[in-house]
Amino acid sequence: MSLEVESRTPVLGEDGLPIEELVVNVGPSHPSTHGVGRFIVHLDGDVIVRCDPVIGYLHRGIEKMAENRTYLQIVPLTDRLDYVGSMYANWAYCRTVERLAGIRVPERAEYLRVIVCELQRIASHMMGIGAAAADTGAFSMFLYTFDVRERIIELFESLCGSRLTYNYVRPGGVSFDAPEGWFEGVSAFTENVDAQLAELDSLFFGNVITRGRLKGVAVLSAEDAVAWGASGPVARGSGVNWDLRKHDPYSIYPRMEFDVVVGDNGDAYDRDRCRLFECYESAKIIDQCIAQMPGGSFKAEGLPRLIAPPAGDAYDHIESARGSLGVYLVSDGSPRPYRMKVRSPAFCNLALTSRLAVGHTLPDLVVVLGSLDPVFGEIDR
Amino acid sequence: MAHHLSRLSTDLGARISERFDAVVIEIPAENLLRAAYELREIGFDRLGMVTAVDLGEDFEMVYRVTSRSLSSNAFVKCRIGRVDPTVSSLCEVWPAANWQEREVWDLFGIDFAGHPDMRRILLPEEWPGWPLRKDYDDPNVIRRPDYI
Amino acid sequence: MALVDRIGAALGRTPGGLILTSVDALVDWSRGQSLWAFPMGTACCAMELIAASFSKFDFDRLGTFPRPDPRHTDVMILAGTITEKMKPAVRRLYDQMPDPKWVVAMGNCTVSGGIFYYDTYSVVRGADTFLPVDVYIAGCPPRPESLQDAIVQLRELVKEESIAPGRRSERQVALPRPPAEGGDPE
Amino acid sequence: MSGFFWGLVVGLAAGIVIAVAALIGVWAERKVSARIQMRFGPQEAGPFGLLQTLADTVKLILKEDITPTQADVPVFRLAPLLVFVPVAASLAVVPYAAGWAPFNIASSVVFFLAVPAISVIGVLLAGWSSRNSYASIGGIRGAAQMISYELPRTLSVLALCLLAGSISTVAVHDSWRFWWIPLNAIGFLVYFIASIAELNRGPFDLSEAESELVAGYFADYSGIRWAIFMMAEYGGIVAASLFGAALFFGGGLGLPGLLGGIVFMAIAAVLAITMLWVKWTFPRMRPDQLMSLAWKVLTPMALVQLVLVGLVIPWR
Repeated sequence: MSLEVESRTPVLGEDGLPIEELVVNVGPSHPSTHGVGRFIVHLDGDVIVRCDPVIGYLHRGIEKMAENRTYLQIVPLTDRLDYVGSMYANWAYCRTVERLAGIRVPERAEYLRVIVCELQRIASHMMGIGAAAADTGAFSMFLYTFDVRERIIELFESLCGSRLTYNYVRPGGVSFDAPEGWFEGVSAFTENVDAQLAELDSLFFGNVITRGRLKGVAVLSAEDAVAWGASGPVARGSGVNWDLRKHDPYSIYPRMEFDVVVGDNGDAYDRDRCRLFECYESAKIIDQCIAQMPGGSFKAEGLPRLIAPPAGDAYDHIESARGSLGVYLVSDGSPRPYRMKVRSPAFCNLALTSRLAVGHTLPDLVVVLGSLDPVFGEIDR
Repeated sequence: MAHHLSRLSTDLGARISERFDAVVIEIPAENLLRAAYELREIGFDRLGMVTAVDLGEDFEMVYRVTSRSLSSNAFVKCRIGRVDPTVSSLCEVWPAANWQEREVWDLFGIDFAGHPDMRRILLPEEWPGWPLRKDYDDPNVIRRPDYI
Repeated sequence: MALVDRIGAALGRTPGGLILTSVDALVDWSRGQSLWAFPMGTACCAMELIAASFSKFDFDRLGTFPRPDPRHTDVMILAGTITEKMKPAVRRLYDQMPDPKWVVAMGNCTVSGGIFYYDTYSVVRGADTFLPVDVYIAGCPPRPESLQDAIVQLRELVKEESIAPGRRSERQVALPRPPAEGGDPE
Repeated sequence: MSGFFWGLVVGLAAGIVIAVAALIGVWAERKVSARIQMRFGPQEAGPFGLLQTLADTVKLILKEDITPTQADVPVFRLAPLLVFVPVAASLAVVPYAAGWAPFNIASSVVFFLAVPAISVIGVLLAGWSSRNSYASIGGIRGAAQMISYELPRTLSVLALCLLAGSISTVAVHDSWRFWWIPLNAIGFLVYFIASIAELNRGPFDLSEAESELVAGYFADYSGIRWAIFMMAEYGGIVAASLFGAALFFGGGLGLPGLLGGIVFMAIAAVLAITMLWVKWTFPRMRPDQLMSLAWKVLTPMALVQLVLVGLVIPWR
C-alpha cells in the first residue's frame, strides 16, 4: 500500500456548503502508535468521524516460517511475537505442543512458568501504563514504570541470560532451573513492588488532569467487548469477568488465590487502572508460588530430541497481559508443524479502535490507543 | 451440551466429535452461517479464532467459539474447494470475525461472501499471491537449509 | 547553496586550510556530542532502544536525545525488523532528515534479516539494501550498552566530516535526495 | 538618531541575553528533567554537561535548512522571527533594578503584555505555511490557546497596576510593598499558569504535543529555524520569570546593589525551574479542557483578584 492518503473529500453539508474532512495520517512511525501501526483519521473540525487502522507493517510471516522448522526451533520465533511479554507466547506455544504430543510437564516447571509469566505480566503492564501515560504527556511516569520493568528484566536476565527474548519456556519444561538466590530476589522484588505501584497509582491515576483525560473516553460496553472478541484488561475494564486463569484454569492456577480485576465503566481510565491492579494480584500469585515451590526436575525426562507429534490438531491458550493468547497447531506426523496459527489478543483488541475513536477528538485517539495497549509484533505476526 | 448441539447434526448435517477440551463440529460450508446463528443462540457468544488450513486439495476453515455461560469451547470446521474458494462471512453473527476474516483472505485468498470490508490487512494491497497456501511460490523467499 | 557549504567553501580557500581544520574540529565535536536520535523503532529492539534512553542507561549523558520528528534529528536508529510494507516509510523518514545524517542499524534484523532471513516472504534482509548504514550492532536484541557504544563509535565517523564541500566523506553524497521530496502532506 | 541607536543597542543586548538565557535554559531543562526522571542528563560535553547546549547550537546552525517544496516559502521563513522578536523585545521593559528598565516607557506594562502576543501570528503562520496537517492543527491550537490565556494574564497584572496606580513596570516595581505578596496570591497563581500556557509549555503544550502532533507547528522546521523557535520558548520562560519576580515579588527591592540583583535572579530562577518541574510532572490537557480552564476558572479568579485589590485600595 502506498503511503499517500487520499486527500480531502468535499461533501455537501445540510446547508449546501461543502464540508471538507481533514485527513490526518497517524503513523506508521508515530510516537503514539506504540510500534508501526497506522491510523488514517478523518477529522471534522476536531472530531474524528472515521478512523481506519492499517496494520501489517511488521508482518514477518512467522506462521509461514514455522512450517519449515522443527517444533523446538519455533520457540525463538514465538519470543518475537509479543516482544513486550515474550514469556507468554513461549508458554502458549509450548502448551499446545505438549497437548499435541502428550508431554507431561513436571510440577516444578509449571511453578517456574507461572512465576516468570506473572513477573512478565507486571513488566508488560508497566510498559502499557507507562506508554499510555507518556501519550497523555506525563513522560516522567513512563520512566517510573520502566524502573519497575527494568528490575524484572534483571531477574529474567539472571534466570535465562537474556533481557528481552528469553526462549525460556520449552516444550516439556523450562530451559534452566532457577539459579541460587533467585527466589530470594523475586521475593525481595514482590515485597516492595506494592509500595511502588501505590505510588504510581496516586501519581498518575490520582492526578486531576489524568482523570479528565481518561475518564469517559472511549467507553466500551460489555456486550461490544464480548462480540468483538476483546479479551484481557480491555474486556475486563468493561466489566466482563473473563480471565482464563480463573474461568478456564490451566497449569497450577486452580491452586492460587487471587482476584480477577474488573472495571465498571469500560472507559480508558478503567482499562488502564485494571492493568495496574492486576500487578498487585500477580505479585500475590508469585508469593504463593514461591511458598509452594516443589522440588524435582524442571523439564520432562525422556523427551525425544525431535518432537514428532501424531497427526491431528490442537489449540491451547493462556491469559497473557493483553488477553487470551492461543496457538493452533496442525501436525501431519512429521517433526515440523503443518500449520501454526497464533490467536493474537491484541489483534482483536485493536479491531475496536475504529469503533472507540469515532466521536472523540484527535488527542483522545492517543488515549484510546494507549488503553488498548497494542503490540504490533503480535498483531502483525 | 450434547442436546444443545443435536439440532446442528439433525438439521444442518454436522458431524460432532470431541478432541481435548473442545467439541468439534464439522459442517458443510453452505450451512455455516445457519450453524453460527444456532451456536450463538445456544450461548457461544465469543468467536475466538478464525483461520484456515491448506489441506492440499481443499481448504479447511477453522473457527473457535467459546461460551461463557456453558463454559465450553467448540471448533467449527468446514471444507471448501480450492477453485475460487468462498465461504459465507460470520461478521453479522460475531463482529470479531471482521478482521480475522480479512486476515484469512489476505493470507489464503479465501473470499468471504457478505463481508463488509474485504481488503488485504497485513500485506500491501498489490501483493501477488496468497502466502500461507502450500503452493505459494515467491522467488524472494530463501529456503532454510535442512540441518536436522 | 546552503549556508554551511558557503562558509565551508570560503574557509577552504584560506591558505593551508588552517582555519578550516580548527573550525572543523569545533563542528565535529559539536556534531558528535549532540547526535540526536530518531528512534525508528519497529519491533523488539525498540524496547531496548527505550531502555537505553531511560533511567538506568540514560542516553542523554552522551547528548543523544530522542526526538520523534525526523526534521530535528541527526541519527536514525533502526531498531527492529523492516518489512516490505514498512520499507517506503523508513526511506521517506530518512529522506526527511536534514543533512548531515547517519544511520545506526540496531539488531540482527536490520543488519541482515537475522532470524527472519529464511523462509519469510515479507522481510527486508538488511537495512543496507536501501539505506546507507554507518554502524551495525549485532544482537537479537542488542543490549542498551551496545547501542551506547554505537553512538561512541559513530563519533569517530563524525570526525571525518568537514564543512567544506570538497572534503566531505563520500558516504554523505552517496544517496542524493529524490527530487520530489520535501512537501509532505502528513 | 540617538533613539535608533539606543534601540539597536537594547535590541542587540536583548538578543544576546535571550540567547544566553536559552543556552542555560535548555541545559537546565535537560538537567532538571533528568533529575525528575532518575537520570543524570548531559554529562560528557564539558563539566556537568554545561557545553551541551553549545554543541547543540553549533550543530543546529550548520544543519541543512529544509524548506518543504509545498510550503509557502516567504511566510515559512518569516514565521520563526515573528515568534522570536516579540519575546526578545518584551525583555527590554523588565525592571531589572529599582527605577531602571532598559527601555523605560510610560505604558511599559501594556508593552510587556501586548508585544509578545504578536508571536501568536508567528505560531499560526508557521503551522499554516508548512502545509502539513500536524503543523496546521498545532498552529491553530496554539493560536487559540495563546489568545485565550492573554486575558487572565493581563487581568492578573492589572491588579498590580491598580495597586501601584501606574502602568509603567518601573513604577509598579518601585511601589512594591511586602504585603502585596499575600494580597496578590491568587493573581500570581493566575499569572503563573497563564504564562505557562502562553509559552505553550507542558501541561499546556498542545500545539507541539509530541505524542499527538509529533512536533506541532514547527514539525517541518529544521536546523537554525527550529533553534529560533526553541530560543523563543526559553526566552519566554526567562521573560515571564523575570517579570513575575520583579512585579509580584519586588525583585531585590530595598536590598543594596549586587545583593538585590542576586535575590532578583534567584527568585526568577525558582520560578523558571518550577515551570520546568511542572512540565515534567503533569499530563497534557485536552484542547477543550484547556479552554474551559482559561475561561471558566482563571478569568473569574483574576477578576476576583481585581475586586480584592479594589477593596484594599482606599486603605492603601
